[in-house]
Amino acid sequence: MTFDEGQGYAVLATLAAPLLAALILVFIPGTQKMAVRYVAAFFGAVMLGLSIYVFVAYQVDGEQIQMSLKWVWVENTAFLGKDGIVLNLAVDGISAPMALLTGVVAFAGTITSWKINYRNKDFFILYFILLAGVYGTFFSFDLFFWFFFYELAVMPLYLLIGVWGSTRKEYGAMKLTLMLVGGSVLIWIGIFAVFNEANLGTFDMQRLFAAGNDGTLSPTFQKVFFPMFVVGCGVLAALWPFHTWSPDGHMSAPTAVSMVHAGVLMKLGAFGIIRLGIQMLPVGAEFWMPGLMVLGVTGAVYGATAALTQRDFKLISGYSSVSHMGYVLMGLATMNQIGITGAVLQMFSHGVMTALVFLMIGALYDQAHTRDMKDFGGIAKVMPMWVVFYAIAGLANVGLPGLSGFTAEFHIFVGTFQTYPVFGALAIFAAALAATYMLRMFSMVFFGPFNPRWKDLKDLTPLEAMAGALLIASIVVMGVWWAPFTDRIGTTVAALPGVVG
Amino acid sequence: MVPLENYLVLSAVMFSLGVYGVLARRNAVLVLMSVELMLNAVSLNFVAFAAYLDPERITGAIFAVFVITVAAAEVGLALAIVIRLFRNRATSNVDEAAMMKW
Amino acid sequence: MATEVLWWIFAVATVLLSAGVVFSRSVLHSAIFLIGSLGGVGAMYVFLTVDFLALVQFLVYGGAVTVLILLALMLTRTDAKESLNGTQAPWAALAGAMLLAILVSASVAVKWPGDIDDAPTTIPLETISEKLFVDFGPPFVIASVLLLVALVGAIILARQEEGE
Amino acid sequence: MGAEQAWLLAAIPAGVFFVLALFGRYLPRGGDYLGVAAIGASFVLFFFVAADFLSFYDFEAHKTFITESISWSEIGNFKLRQGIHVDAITIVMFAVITTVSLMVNIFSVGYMKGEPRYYWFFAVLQLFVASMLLLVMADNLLLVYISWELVGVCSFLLIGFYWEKRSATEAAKKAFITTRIGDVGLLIGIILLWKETGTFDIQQIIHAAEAGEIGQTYLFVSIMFVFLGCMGKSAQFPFHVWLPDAMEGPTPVSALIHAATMVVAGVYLTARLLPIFEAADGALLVVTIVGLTTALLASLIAFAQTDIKRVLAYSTVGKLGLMFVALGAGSPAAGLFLLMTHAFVKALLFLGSGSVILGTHHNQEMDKLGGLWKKMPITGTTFFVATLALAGLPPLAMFWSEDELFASVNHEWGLWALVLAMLAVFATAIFMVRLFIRTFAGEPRDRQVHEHARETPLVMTGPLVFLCVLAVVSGLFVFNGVGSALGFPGGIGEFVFLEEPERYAIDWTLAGISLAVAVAGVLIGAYVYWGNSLVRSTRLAEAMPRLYAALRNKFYIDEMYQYVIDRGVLGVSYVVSWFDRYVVNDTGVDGSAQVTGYSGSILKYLQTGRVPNYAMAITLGVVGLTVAGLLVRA
Repeated sequence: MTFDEGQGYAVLATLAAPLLAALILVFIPGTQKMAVRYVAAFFGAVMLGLSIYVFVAYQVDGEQIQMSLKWVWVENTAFLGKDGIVLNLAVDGISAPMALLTGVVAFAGTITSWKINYRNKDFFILYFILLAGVYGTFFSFDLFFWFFFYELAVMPLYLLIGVWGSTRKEYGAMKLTLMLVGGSVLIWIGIFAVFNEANLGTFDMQRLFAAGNDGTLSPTFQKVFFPMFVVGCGVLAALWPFHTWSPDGHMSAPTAVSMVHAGVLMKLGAFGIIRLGIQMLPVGAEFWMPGLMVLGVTGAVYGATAALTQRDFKLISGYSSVSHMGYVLMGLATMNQIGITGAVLQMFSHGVMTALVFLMIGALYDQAHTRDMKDFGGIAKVMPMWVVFYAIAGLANVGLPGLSGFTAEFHIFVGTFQTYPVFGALAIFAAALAATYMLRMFSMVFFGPFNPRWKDLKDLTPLEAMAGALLIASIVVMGVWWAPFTDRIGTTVAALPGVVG
Repeated sequence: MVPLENYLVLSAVMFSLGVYGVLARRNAVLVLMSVELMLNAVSLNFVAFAAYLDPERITGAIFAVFVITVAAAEVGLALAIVIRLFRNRATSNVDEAAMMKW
Repeated sequence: MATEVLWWIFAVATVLLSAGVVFSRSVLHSAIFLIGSLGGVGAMYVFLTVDFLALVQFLVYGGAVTVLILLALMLTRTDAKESLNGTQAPWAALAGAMLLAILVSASVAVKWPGDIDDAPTTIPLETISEKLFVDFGPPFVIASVLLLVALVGAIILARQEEGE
Repeated sequence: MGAEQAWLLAAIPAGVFFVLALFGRYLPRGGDYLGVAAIGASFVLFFFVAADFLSFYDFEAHKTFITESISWSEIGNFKLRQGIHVDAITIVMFAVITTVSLMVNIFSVGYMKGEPRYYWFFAVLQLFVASMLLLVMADNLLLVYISWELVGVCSFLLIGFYWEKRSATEAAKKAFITTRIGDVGLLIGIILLWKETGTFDIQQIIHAAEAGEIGQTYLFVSIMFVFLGCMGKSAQFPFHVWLPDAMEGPTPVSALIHAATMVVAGVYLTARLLPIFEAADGALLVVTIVGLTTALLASLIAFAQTDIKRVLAYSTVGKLGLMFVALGAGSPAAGLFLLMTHAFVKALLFLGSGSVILGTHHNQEMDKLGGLWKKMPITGTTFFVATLALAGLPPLAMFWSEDELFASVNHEWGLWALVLAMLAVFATAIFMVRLFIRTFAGEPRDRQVHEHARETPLVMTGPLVFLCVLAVVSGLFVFNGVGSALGFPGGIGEFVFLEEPERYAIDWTLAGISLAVAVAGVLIGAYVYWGNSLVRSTRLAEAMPRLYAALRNKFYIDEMYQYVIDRGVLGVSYVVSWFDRYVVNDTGVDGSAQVTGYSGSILKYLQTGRVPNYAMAITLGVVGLTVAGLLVRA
């Protein structure tokens, strides 16, 4: 067993941990609510540990793809040739930080869900299946399994929102699921088209990437199918104008699901654009990127503008997610090393800070049962820690230096200015709008005269504080010392086809 | 001798008659009988092909055995359903059993 | 020569009996025609030299199936004044005719590979049994399970439940 | 301890910030001593840094800097380094920031006593000072931007310190957002400069600009974007609106914001990048015009304000304008000298007004004050000195710096700019005298307030006295003899300069005119506002009712902005929200769902529920498909 192979098992373990958790939970009686919680928290911690290991163990100056582990699933039958469908797990410089993000957010979400009392066994089973899907998507280098895990991550959402959600949950869950599945259909068609066009009889991504580069996938084909992947994945990444599930979905989703969904799942979409779009169809990417840039900028400005006058916390966060994911798409569309690195940084940054925001919203909503900002005022008096945590998340959203949002946005802006200065300026302007809506919320909710209706509100519980502290630590580390991230992402991004140094 | 086409045409005629019966008849038992005709036509086809074109592997003939088996099971179940229907709705006409529509 | 004449007689009889099944105005007549028709098919198996199948055909269809059908007919007495045909009967005739045209033209037009004009090769019982029990062993077992399931299912469905 | 370790100046308060923020509430006295100690340490370290810097100073080349940086991140060719750069400008800024911050910190111990969140105040104060110190020693524009934003957020936290008051929250929001709009420009400018030079390093960018490696138009555009940021931070017209509102914070914070941190950041950055402004044709003229406009506008508005702190705020805006005028004249020495003397004087004024506010139990309306000198002798005296200093009377500090300013303006732009600048100084003299008279002199207007007024404790008057001394002597730094005696290469002009050192020579004509203007201002002010009756000033106001109303309402600029925000920005937001709700969502998304549902409700009638129909459909389908297949093959 070589070193690399051993690490491959670490990746496998990271993927298997949530599945194992779900399996164990199946055998715990639903009435044993505390046992369920302990098991969930234990596996959350295991996932966090393994994710950190995967991130740290990724060798910065090693090969692009490390910790590889292959297990042939089906080959040499009917239409499949050698290595037809292979469970091919590996990590590259982009998925390493994404795995870390998943670990952090998943753990925070797990301990946040401690207080769920209604059918918490079923909740955690679905929750862990979702997480397994997320990990699998980040780790898979096989198109078939990539899509399998992608769907595995999306499907449990319907139940998680529909059963444990709040405000208009059926509508939110249905809309979200239908839109995401609509996107999946496009991806699925695209995957088969690529399989057919490459005619290699394999779903191995690396061979298909090579096919995309050496012209086996003809330029015309790439130009036709690139939009399919971008729209299909873009739905999940809140690509304008396919973003409307985001405000409604977030409004209905329970706290932990909002955290994981906005924190990690939305990143799957952007990740898919990198994997399926840029890596597999480089010619198509080059052709369509200006269009994606326009959509990204539109989303960034549009989301920020719409957030200005919202009154529901979650709607603000939903729209601000649209805006921030717009930055991610802009970063990807720059097609230069700094911009795409910035996009991946933003994926991480938006993940942790949005998770924190939803954690805070949940902590308030569970007590206040309203999310209308007009009802609040002077909450800092009764929930000081909550306010500090939320403020940090909000300021990270705004792009305050020293917090992760700035690091990411800065790289995106620099990357965008390299190719599209005007769009870059617009994006910076949208960041100023972000300051406006965030501060508007701060002053409406946190500050001002205290509304005595809320005198009984309790501050964060120790568990929530722990989850929040973990997320804040990630935000601050990335905001101050971003070299570990850029080292990993930058080299991998440089190796992407068509990317300018 | 009798060429293969003869069998094929015969089975085609039987099959078409069966189709007509399935489509035209109202009585469930009659529909079932027509289905039997179709099944037999198909079996005949299989066997004919096996005997003329594939005497070594005779997959067709084997298939006919399975068709007969399945047909027997099907008849048993279908008649049970018909009896059930008749008992519940006092009719064995298929066009009167339209409960499953919107 | 004698075989051919015999074949034609049986073929025409089979077609006529089949037509009787679908065109007759009495349910009972239809059932009796069906027996004949199925027997005709059995005869065809004999012409095709698959005696075993012919035997199965006579036993299963001629015996079991028709008895079942007759039984069902007795249990579901129908009003004699009621039309046996549905409203879409003319359309059904059209569809059947079109299907017939397609099938016949296909059977005639296709140039089948191999020796099709001579007498069919005799298929001995040994071959059939070997194929059935060795090569198709698992499906055979599954088929038997299927029969069992169908049997149980039919009993459950048809059983008179308490309170009915 | 050498100048290379100057980062410690910022690191110590920053570290204390974390200690206080996390554990401050558990410490006795909220850990205020830690805060004072941290900034005191920075203050002491400053002397070591300065001494070390001067020991390195190259008296031949007359230019020295010490720089130290480490690699921060690398993405291909995009290499970021973070480091410090200490030169003459940095030393001056260090002096101002550490001194004023220390005084403010000590003063706050008295002023903030008994306030809720006492520890939090000191914590954020540390971060505020640390960010500002980091800003002035940053060697690259990225670090400048980072600390720039940190300064902004600290000001947000401190202005909004009394968050229970709606007005404080709103003021904090306004400050942050207004400066943030300028920062958009700053960031664009920084990235534009990077795009052309491939570096964020300030010195390298300056070299590139001076060597003409950047096209004129491009350079002008990008430096103007940077200047937008400076305008926002330094409250220049049209971004000046946030500064007067920032009074809502605790008074020591106002002192800090107005004197040492925050607003001087813009002046500092312009001074730092002045070579680039010089290299871009016309940039200096823009700076001058912005500065003059602001100075005149603010001086006029200050006439009609009645809140002590508000008057002081507008005087700050005016003086900041003059600093930009000095920089616009291409003289960093004049700009920084003005910055320094103004910092001491303004800190003194604000702390003095803080002392008044505390002494009179939170009263800051001039209409209720008056006659306080006898009750609060130390505060009154120091305030008096500061007023005269701000009015520009010799031999007080600001006379010398304004003299330097006039000289360079006269030299660079000629008479028109000189006249306008003097006009601003003249107006300042008048309203400062008004402020002093109405607060300290004359008869008390509100007996009750007056009777309860008392002098504040030593911890507050001490800083006042110290700053008062600085307000008197710091102007002397203009003379070479004074500078040399302190170990500097000479006066301010020999220490801070753009191309070559300027030896200070007093221009008697200008000095005389300046003196005359100041004296005239003071006398007119005294004439108009002396006494309790306010007869003369009221008559003046009544003579020009519309002008008075305009001044009183700050030329309606805030109202205009409010209108634009309500009708423009928020209007657009409502439109976008509406569009998103009804067009994108309800029409686009739900609409397609409804189309599906509607088609279903029609097509469902195809499902008759009758088996024969389905069978017929299947058969026809088979027939149809076969025919279609045959046709395709044929």
